[in-house]
Amino acid sequence: MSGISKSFPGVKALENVDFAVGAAEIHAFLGENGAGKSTLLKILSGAQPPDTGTIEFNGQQLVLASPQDAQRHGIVTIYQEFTLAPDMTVAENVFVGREPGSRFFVNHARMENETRNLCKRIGLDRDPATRVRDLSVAEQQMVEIARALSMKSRLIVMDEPTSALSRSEVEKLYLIVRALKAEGISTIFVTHRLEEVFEICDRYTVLRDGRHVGAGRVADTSLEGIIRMMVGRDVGLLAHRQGSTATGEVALEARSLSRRRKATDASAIELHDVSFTVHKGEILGIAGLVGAGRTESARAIFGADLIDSGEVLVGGKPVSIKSPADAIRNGIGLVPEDRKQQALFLGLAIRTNLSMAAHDRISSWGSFISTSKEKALVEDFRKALNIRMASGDQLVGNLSGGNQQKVVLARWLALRPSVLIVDEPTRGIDVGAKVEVHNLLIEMAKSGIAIIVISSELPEIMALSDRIVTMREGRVTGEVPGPGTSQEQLMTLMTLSTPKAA
Amino acid sequence: ADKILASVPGLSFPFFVHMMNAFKAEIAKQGYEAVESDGQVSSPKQTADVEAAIAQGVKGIVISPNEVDAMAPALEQAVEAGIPVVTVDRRVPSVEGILAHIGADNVKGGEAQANLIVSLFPDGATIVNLQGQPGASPAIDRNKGLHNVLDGMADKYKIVFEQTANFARDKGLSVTEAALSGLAEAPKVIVAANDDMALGAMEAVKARGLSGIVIIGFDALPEALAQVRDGGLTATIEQFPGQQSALGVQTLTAFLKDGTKPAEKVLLLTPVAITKDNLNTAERLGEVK
Amino acid sequence: MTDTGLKTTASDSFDAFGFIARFAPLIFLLVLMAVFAILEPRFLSSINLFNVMRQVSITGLLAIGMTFVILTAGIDLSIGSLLAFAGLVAAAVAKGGLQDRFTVGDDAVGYGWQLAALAAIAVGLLGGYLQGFAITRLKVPPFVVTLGGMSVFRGAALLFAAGGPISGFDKAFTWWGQGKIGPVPVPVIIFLVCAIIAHIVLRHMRFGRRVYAVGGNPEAARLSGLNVNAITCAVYVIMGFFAGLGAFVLAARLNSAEAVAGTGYELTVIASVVIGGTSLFGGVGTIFGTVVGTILIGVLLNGLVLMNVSSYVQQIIIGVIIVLAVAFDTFAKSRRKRA
Amino acid sequence: MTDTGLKTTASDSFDAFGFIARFAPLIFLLVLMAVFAILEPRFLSSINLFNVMRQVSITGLLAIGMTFVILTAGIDLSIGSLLAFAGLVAAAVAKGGLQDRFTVGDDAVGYGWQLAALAAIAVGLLGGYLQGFAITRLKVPPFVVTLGGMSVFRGAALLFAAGGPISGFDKAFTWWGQGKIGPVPVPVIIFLVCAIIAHIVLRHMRFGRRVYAVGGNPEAARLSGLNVNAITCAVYVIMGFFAGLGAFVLAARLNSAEAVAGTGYELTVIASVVIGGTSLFGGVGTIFGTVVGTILIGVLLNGLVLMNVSSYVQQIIIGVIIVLAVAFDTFAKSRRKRA
Ligand SMILES: Nc1ncnc2c1ncn2[C@@H]1O[C@H](COP(=O)(O)OP(=O)(O)OP(=O)(O)O)[C@@H](O)[C@H]1O
Ligand SMILES: Nc1ncnc2c1ncn2[C@@H]1O[C@H](COP(=O)(O)OP(=O)(O)OP(=O)(O)O)[C@@H](O)[C@H]1O
Ligand SMILES: [Mg+2]
Ligand SMILES: [Mg+2]
Repeated sequence: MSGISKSFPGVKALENVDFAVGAAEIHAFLGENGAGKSTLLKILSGAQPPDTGTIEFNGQQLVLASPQDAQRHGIVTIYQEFTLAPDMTVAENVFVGREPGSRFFVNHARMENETRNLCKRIGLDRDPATRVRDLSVAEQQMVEIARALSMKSRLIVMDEPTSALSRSEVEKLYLIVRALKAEGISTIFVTHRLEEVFEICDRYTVLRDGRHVGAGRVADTSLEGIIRMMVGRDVGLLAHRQGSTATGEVALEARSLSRRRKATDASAIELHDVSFTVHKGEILGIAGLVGAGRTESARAIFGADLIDSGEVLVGGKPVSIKSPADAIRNGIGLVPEDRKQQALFLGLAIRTNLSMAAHDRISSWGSFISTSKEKALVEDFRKALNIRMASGDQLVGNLSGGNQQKVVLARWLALRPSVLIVDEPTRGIDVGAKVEVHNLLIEMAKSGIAIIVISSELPEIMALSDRIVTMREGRVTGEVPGPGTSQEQLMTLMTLSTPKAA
Repeated sequence: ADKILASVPGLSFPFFVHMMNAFKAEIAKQGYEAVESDGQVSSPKQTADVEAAIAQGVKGIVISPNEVDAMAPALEQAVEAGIPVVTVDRRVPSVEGILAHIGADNVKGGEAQANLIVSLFPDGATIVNLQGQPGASPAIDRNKGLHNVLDGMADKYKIVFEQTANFARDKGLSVTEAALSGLAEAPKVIVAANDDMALGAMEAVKARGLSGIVIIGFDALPEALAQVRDGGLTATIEQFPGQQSALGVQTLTAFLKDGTKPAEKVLLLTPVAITKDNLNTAERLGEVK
Repeated sequence: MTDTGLKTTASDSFDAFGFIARFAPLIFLLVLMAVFAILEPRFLSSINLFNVMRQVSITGLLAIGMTFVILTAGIDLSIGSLLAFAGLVAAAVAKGGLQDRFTVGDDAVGYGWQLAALAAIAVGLLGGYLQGFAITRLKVPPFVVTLGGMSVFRGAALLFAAGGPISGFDKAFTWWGQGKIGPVPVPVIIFLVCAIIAHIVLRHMRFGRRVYAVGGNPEAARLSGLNVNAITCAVYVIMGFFAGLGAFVLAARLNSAEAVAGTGYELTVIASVVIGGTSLFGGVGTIFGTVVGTILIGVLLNGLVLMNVSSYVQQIIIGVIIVLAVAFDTFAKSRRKRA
Repeated sequence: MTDTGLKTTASDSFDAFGFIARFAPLIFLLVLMAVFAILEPRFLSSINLFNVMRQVSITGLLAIGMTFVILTAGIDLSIGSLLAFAGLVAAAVAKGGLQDRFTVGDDAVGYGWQLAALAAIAVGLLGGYLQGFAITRLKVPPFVVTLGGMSVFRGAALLFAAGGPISGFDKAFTWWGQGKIGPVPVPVIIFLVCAIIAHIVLRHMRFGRRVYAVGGNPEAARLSGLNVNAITCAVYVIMGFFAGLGAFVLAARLNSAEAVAGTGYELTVIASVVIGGTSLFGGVGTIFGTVVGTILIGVLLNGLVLMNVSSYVQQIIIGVIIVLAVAFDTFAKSRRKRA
């Protein structure tokens, strides 16, 4: 691809970008949030036309008018945003638009068989006739991968395939990508987990502000070098806590949270006697593989899902939480794992998004919103969290992922909670922003808030937590101190099937 | 030419289309320009049309109100603005200054249907009554007329089935079908509040292969007249809408031209039941081939 | 897609909840029929049941088309008007013009039912296409486009026939609405044949799967290489086809066509489709459900009339039962939600 | 992080696209008025403009309520029926019962306009609450619940008044529909005052914020601690309030109430709201837009009548213009989309 430019009304997303991928190589495509990676890849996959520039593939000039064109040439894409129809089955999603069968009719049996084989290959243990709605985020990501693999390809484009996966799935994906490489198929790999670049990629290209800023062999560079290219300055990969700020005072205790599988709700994740405590000023990490029940536990504490038994104690006193509103009243906040679906009002202004849970703080005369108080609130957090935005009246949907995440965090901080649960706080966020979010969590803990961090990235959990609780299949399997525990120790606990006292 | 507002309740009904055509023809004949208003079966809409006409400076209004009480305020406004108003078909008694009314009362029409039944079946009969759109004023009035006569002889004339068919032909058909299968014995008479429903009922009766059921419509539409001639329907009620309309316009223009007031403020034409025998009195027989 | 329901049933023991969820509308219909049968034994007479079927056959045809539309998360409010317009055009063709509008019986001159049917369907297809075009090209929501269409087609129908009806067709024409094959009325056969074809198209053909995909997630469908605009437009054309066919059958059944025909059909038809379990948000629904929903509304109307319930009370009962039917379906589905 | 895109809105010169996008409905309205003014100069006479305003004031009141409903991605098809029912109840209260239904003038006995207005509003609130309850508790989609409500309330209205109208109120009652304050008709004042209050509620009050939030992303709203069910239900109660108020004003204006009042209002009102730029998918829209949309439809109806366009052709023109107005709005917004 050469000389690619693309503007959206008011935004110049790409400016004269050149991008080249060799045969049989795994190519890392890097850049901060909003650098223009997805935009370039959408152009490559025919989903959007470029304003200027040309695409050359295997020595042939391509004009891609639609995704079909690209597929015809063997360019297959896994998009960053999920592209599944929730009420269709796994098999139907994998083969949508390319169903096996005769000219007009679909052969359902063949379609499901082929899907079953694909699923086995990538380690997705699900009936192909399951509705996608019933899958977890990670499983949906795997369906996307299965779909890409089901197409005849010469180049596979993967836009952040690992952001929803935990370590073991990532390993399986590595195997597949390497096998493809052996067959001569190239992969473009976008990720914000930079260590992955060094684990699997051959070459890299870095984009900054829609401009090409560097490319080369991965072997010839270092993590620091890549980060400098992306951000334009030096940034650490992870923040490191300077000692614990934990006090001995219990902020929240979960006691024997249980949720049974019901005949009517067969795929919901069970919880078995999940118990843990978190203290004021402490950061508690919860680690586990996909489907371990971490999100489920968090939602249960927050009142987003109802449980069968168990209780939650705040400051030592049992509280009854039947809805998120109850949780908020008791000083508990939750930053959900899916920003776009569960936290943001994309069509509303930053200001409105930020103050949504804190109307009490910005009201005058009872139920009127005071615009000046609200603006002051936004201004406070813009400074405190270093949110990059033009004004509070801007639509939140126009912010980059990292800044969106900060707005969500600000929403909860505005409430001054005593316990804040953050579920995958840095999913899809670039290195620079990730460190900022980490520092923010550390600052919050310092101010006495109890923080529970759920993350599929072990380095993140290990760097932040005072203590780590591990879970598997709805059970707590262990508890270890944060500092000084190795990744291997954690992995062992996360894959344990019977609980073991720490 | 000076403008005259001609307004009818709804131009989606053939009955009122005919009335409107008669208005327009007579208005043109008298040397005026017609402003056409379709009430779309809505009193607020017809009110708005009247108000727009007043703003526009029409010289006179000839109107068949959608609902007599609801149209009173608008006509009151017209009268206050010094615009002469003639009502046709439906009378608005509450407005004092209305120049004249020419009509054939719907209640009288319902009574004519009932009287025909009585004369056809002096010994009594079982009757299926298809009512018009619930709440609409012609539906209410026609039904009232029918009951005025028959309720007094309830022992002889039994209304065995009474349902609305919404003035619509498909409803007339389906409701009659249900009635015929719901009744142990076929009725002697099916009486409908308009011709459309009667024609629907006729198809249902034909489909069941029944004969000898008397079907009575209302409005004397050409299609119904053709059926009366050919035996599909027994009768329909003629209210002389064309004649009413022409008379209404004439009364209005006479006043406009030289201030002639009508001899009678209220002129009622008697509705007539049209059967095969007096088919030639029907106003729109000429449209039937 | 409810294929999910199947698999769970297959394995394990009998999945009662899954079964109820899948057949909720049918169960509701059977209960309703049982109630009517108890209150009014004549309800179950074969002649009455055929009546019901014949009465629902026209809204049923429309409901088949509407299922396609709603599966793509669309809606079509114009069908009643389009039906009236198509019916008048068909009638004019059958009568050879607008002159002899009220001739009765077989002596009518004209072009025969074949051309009349073609004309009705052509008008339907064209109307559907125009609306599909406005929805996909002008990007105006279906609700608005078809609301506009509702007004436009009604106006066109009134204008075309100058407000009056056209009636009196030959036997070959009316056979399509009034005839029988054996004991079964012709419209019922047309309805059921169309339903079976539509079922096959939606279940087993590529096009059908794509309709679900577009309704389930249009952006995903586009990125999967589907021509979303073409599929969306096609769905309104299909709706137009059924409006045209329905217009022809209705004209044949009533032996007349008029400009006010089909008033209010849009809501009855949408209610039928939704009662049958099709989601207004698209992506979920079956033709089987639509057939059940259509019959349910027909049974309701017929049963209440048969029992000679006051028409005022009827309206109240119908409103309540529509809500209850959908509530029952929603409740049954929520019970097995993630199964 | 690229801050591009952001800066353009804040600073820079005048943003023509943004301006057009923001005021697209108003621009469309002004163009339409200019066309009418050229074709028929009397259109701009103050008496005619006041006529238009008075004519739209009742649908305008309903449209204000409907804006709340549509902002939550809901819809209410029952408003016409609820209005008819509330109007009859108010009329019965004003007449002191159902006996003297047609007494004319001031000699009517009864309970005065105050109680009548309260009764109308109470019926509206109750009807709205029942529907809100069914939507939030039974989880039946608003389209279905209010379709049921449409039938139920119409039936109730017919049953309540045995099908007939109730008319003839005292001067104090009819003043609310027929009176003037200075040159301005009372219904216009009621409409505009309500619009201003609604604007303030939506723009500056917590509740308004929450309505947008629920419409924008109900799951996120719930997880932000909002009581989504309560807000959704409240929105239908508000709609009911306006249906009741509209019923009272309409009865006062026509000096009568009838069971068939308000037929078809739901579609006119929804069209007004959508033309005003409110999205049927929720979360986007303003009262200002709704007022403009309402006036646009009123101007259209009035202008065409004034120009003596045949009523059939009128229907065609109205349908086309509704689609064009929304297409223009969509187009204008797509031009600046993310700027
Ligand atoms: N459809 C669109 N309309 C307007 N602006 C857009 C559109 N899509 C992307 N942009 C803008 O283009 C820029 C590049 O976005 P892009 O999605 O390519 O970033 P990215 O590098 O993939 O970021 P991330 O790592 O967060 O996925 C951003 O400023 C974004 O807001
Ligand atoms: N009741 C529910 N409604 C909707 N989504 C749910 C519900 N329960 C769980 N999920 C989703 O299912 C997925 C699995 O949840 P779970 O809590 O078991 O996983 P986890 O340990 O948090 O793993 P991960 O977050 O990595 O998927 C999550 O994405 C969660 O959002
Ligand atoms: Mg991206
Ligand atoms: Mg999770």
